[in-house]
Amino acid sequence: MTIEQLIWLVPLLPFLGFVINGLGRNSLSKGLVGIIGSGVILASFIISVVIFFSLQGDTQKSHEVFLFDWISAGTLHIPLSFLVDPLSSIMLLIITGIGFLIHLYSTSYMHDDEGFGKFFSYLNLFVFFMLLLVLGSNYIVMFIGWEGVGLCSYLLIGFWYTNSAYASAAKKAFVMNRIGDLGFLLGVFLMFNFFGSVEFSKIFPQAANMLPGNNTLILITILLFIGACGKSAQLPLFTWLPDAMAGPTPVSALIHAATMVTAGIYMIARSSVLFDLAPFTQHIIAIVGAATALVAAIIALTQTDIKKVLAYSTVSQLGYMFLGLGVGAYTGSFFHVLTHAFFKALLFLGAGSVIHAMHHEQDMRHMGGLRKKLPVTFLTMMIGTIAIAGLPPFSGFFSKDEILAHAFQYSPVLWGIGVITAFLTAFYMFRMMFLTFSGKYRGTHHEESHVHESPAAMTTPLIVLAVLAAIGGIINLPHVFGGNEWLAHWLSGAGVAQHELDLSHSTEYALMGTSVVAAIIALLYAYTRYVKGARVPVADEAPRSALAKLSYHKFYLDEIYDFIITKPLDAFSRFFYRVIDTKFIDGIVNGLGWSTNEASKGIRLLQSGNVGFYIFMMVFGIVALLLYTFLYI
Amino acid sequence: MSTQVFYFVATLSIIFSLMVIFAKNPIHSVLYLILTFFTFTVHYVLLNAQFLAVVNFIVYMGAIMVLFLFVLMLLNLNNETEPSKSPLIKIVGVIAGCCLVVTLVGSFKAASINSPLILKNQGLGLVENLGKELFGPFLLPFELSSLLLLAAMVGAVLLSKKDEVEA
Amino acid sequence: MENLTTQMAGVPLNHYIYLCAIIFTIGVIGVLTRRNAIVIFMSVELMLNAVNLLLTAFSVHSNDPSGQVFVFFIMALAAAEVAVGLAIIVMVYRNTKSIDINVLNRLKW
Amino acid sequence: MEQLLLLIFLPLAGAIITAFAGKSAKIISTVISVASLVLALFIAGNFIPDASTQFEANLPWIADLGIRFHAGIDGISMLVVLLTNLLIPIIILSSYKHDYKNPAAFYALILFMQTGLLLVFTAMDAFLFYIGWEAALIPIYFICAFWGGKDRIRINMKFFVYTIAGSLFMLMGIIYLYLQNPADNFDIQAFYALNLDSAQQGWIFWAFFIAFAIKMPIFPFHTWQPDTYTTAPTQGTMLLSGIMLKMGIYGVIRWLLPIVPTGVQDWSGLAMVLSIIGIVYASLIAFTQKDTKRLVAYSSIAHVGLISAGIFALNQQGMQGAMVQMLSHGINVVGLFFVLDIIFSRTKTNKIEELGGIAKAAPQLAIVFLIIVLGTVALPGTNGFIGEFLLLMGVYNYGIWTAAIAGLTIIFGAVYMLRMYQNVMLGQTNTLTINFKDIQGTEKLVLYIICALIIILGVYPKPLLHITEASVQHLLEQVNQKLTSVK
Repeated sequence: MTIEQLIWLVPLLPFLGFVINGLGRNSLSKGLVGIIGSGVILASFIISVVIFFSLQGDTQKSHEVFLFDWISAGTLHIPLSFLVDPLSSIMLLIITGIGFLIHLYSTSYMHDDEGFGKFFSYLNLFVFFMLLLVLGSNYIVMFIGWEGVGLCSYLLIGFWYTNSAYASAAKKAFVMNRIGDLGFLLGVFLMFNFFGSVEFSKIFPQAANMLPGNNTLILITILLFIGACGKSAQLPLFTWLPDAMAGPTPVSALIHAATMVTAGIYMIARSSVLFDLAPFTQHIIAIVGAATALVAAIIALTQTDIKKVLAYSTVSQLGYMFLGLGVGAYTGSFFHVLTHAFFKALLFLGAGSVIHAMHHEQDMRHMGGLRKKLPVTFLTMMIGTIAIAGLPPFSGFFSKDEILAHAFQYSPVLWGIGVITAFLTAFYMFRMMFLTFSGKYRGTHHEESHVHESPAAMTTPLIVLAVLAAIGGIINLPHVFGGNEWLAHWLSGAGVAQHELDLSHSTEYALMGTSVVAAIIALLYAYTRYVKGARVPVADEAPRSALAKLSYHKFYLDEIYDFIITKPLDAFSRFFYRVIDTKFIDGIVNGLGWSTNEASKGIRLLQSGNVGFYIFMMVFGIVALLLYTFLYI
Repeated sequence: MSTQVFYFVATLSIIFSLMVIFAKNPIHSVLYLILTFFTFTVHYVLLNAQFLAVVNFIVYMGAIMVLFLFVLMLLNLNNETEPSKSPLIKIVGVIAGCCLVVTLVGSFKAASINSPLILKNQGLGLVENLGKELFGPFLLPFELSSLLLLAAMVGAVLLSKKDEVEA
Repeated sequence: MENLTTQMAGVPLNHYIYLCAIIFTIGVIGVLTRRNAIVIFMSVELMLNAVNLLLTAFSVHSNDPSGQVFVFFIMALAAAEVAVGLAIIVMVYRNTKSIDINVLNRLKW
Repeated sequence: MEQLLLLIFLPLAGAIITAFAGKSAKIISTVISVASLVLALFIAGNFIPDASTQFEANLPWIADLGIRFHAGIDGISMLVVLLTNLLIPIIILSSYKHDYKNPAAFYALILFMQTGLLLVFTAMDAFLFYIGWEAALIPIYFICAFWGGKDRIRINMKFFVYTIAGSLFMLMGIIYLYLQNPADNFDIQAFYALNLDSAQQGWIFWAFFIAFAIKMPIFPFHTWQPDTYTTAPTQGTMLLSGIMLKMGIYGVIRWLLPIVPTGVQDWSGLAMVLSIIGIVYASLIAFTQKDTKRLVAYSSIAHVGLISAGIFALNQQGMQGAMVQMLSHGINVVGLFFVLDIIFSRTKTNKIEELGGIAKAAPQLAIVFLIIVLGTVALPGTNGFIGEFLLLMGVYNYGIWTAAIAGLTIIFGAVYMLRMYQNVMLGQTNTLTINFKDIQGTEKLVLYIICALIIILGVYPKPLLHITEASVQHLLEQVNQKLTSVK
């Protein structure tokens, strides 16, 4: 079985799962739905593994599989075709692998929900679109997946649609994604105009021959980056992601941590040829990434909802990845995508396990002391936290330090921001852990007695992910530790080549040391504050210091957007409707009718009814006509 | 000599028709109108249109004028019953009329058909000739005109009938 | 009679035109200045006759009998018109006790 | 030729039969409309996708004026003919739940309108085109005036006078072209071959453009539309928005571009600006609409603005996008209005704030409504995406800023459509919606057909693009050739 023969099965299976579960959502039993839903993903995963290994043994690293002609108009031809190369094959593994674990987890987590079948069909659909996104051999197929995952995100965030706040969050996510999508689409148009094609295989070779700093390329990459900003929740479009936590927790783990939000990084890594030639764009990406990382980390410091903390942490980590992309560390960023997928999925699932145990209580102020009650969850989450905090030898350490080393080479200021963010990350993650698991239980005794460890279907994925989060770093072990940077070699087969790191080993050690020390200080500070000091975040209305207030209210970004965008647009809308449309344009139209009416009212007075006058006018008319013919004809 | 006859009769026509419109009493108007029509009959004769002359004499002077007189007497009108128009209207009317004639004459002058009238066919206006025309190419209009007359008769009768007592 | 008509040949056509134009105008002036419906009617008859005469003159001029046939039709029409018109006037008089056309000013709006 | 005549006059015959059918009018009209759909599909099956005019009928009609009954189908016509014959049965089926008084007249008028529309879409003679143009207006006037909602007489009057005023300009244009035509006929090929200077072309452009712009409608000629859509009976709204507005678009493609290319070139900038203003303006207005039907009406203006922008960009992508989008928009908007009609007939309200939580009570409706909404907001994989993508690409070739502004429709469309969907379907049920019955019977049938079309055409749009490709290319070549020959 060759890759060409197998690849179409990978997205098709989840799609079949979607169709079966979607149609049978009311008739199939929950067990069957779960088996079908998870089974198709597992099958996909197995095929992906086969593909991955056959690709490894293959000399030809890139296979294009043509399915059918999709759109053709004039010179534009868009085939529906797949591209299997190292980059996409590894994405396949993540999506189907982590996807399967999360499906498995969901069979238990969502068991009591009446929308069980619907949930699984949506999840399968999401996997299908995500696979389409990474498999597409041109930007348009990628765009189908791109928007498709947005749709699934919309559906899953608004899964409990009877709560209108959730439905609003879903809409917000969709609309903000669409803002980015417009940028993406315009970028694609520009590419089509410039390169005459939207195929990767036609664009990249052409671009490779160009000089850096080409203005069109800069514009293309900026537009693509705008697209990535929307999908991967970067400043200024990140506010949808924290709201997206309205969805069920497995969704947050799969879509809003491990896969969909990293689509932007995937896309930029895929187009790294273009981005390499646009240093100006890279500069912007680095700055936006660093700023996002910092801002989100600051916000995460004071959040009290366990999922919100993780959400801001995700935004912050995504900022890291963009920082990496901006400074040219494509492999590093992609490496971080992998490790982040492991530990963030783990953390979300762990949080889900906590929430499940707490009967859908998400506020950390009501938790505490859960370590005894939920030992597996605690242990696995601890591993995840250590990984994200960047403590060696867990996976996060390696990926984060690769990015930071490149950032240092690019600009020490960006590196500084990165380290500060790392410090903050470690702090808020441990704060979350301590608030949740240590100290005393802060709910009622009755509630406490109901807290129990989750079933095996939920803990198994946790354990698997914990292992991955712990050891995931080895896939790209840097040279300084005697590794061979396997991932970098692998990805170079897909044309993703990152800038060489030109630092001495001692500098690298120093950089690593700095960030590790920062993380340890943060850990200790959090320990003294929340375990020794047993502090609990104050209630919502309680007074806070100015900085804490800013952080707690997310820099008032939602309010600002509401004020400078939503409100004015709505005001415009009402103005256009009530004044321009109804009064002005319709006024003119109705005015025309009215004036005709009035004029006829005036003119009809001429019809005095006086027959003599009529005759008089008639004669006048005849005379005038005769005069006219006499004089002019 | 006969050209003089034309001018003489033409002058009479004009004078009589002026009298028609300026006479105060409608009865006088009718009488002057009959005279005018008589001069027209003479004109027809001069043009050798004998059939028309006869028809004019009978229909206009006979039937139509009698109808006018009859109606006038039936309504018992006299000069007091007609409120005269304001002098302004009269003057404006006359001026408008003058404008009309000037325009008409001027435009005809521009057309300038001043070739003398030559009677090429002596029998043109005779009954025989016209009869052939009427019952030949103009048969259908002729028959239709009879319908018209019938309709007019019915209409006149219907109109002048007293209204039924309204319920 | 024969003599008379053959000698008529001398009158130019446009003199007929002038004559008819003048009589027609007199009719128009009558219509304009009088308020008595019957007199207006008579003025209309004058105008019709002016046209009749002109048609006959042209018929003779172009040696075409159709012109005279037309005159015949006009006469038939005039007869019909007078019959109906006078009937209307009688009606109006019956209803308004007047044949002043200024009384008939309902024909508006 | 016989097939074409049958295609055009079958609905007319159907209309006459239906008018006397009394109570069974519903069934008879359904049968006739389905038969004409089958016929249209048969014709499409025999259609050779090249640029030629096929199934041509060219019969003498009013010989003195050089008017002939000249009709034919090329790729552009084929698509709109398919659209018409596809939507009419759907529209008739969608009325099954209604008990309109005097149904015979109602269905006869719909079928009569179909003939008028088909005349417009196949006419190759300007006079015939004009006849069809007006013939299509008469039935819709009566449909709106007899079966419409509150204040229908005044609003209908406005609609009628508005459209007729536009038609008048077009008639003047046609007569002028006829007078310029040395062959003394109304044949489209003769009109194409006319050599007019740019001033003449400018006048003709405006004469035609105003008529088409009112029909579409393009900003600022649109103010009849929201009112009319709101008061018309749902089937009337479907006819208006689904098919009738395509007359304007079709007119631009068939009559405006090839006859006066120089005029189009001179004025397309302005037309483009108007179209794009329309997109943003109507989308913005849709944001805060309180009435669902009115919201969809404004969204329709925005969509049509994009279509016309794509056409005036004068390139292959834009034009083919316009063709596809005509079909897609027809299907989607009919679906939307049908869903709104279902909601209205159960809750007796169109007010967005009074609704909510319907998804809970009617999950099937929620799914189909969502699919239609997604088609409208042009999600990839739905029919709306193909059209909007090609259109935006066409507009992009005209200028990047125009595309950027026109592209706002992607964002704005999502905002107002999802806002409506959320407020109507999601959230808590209230007293109005608690006992909402899910869709059933013909409602299900119609909505499933629509959803299937949305997805199938979105995944595999190739047949549509294939049908139109050669004709569109030919048309653009014609335009360009004429433009270069003038210079």
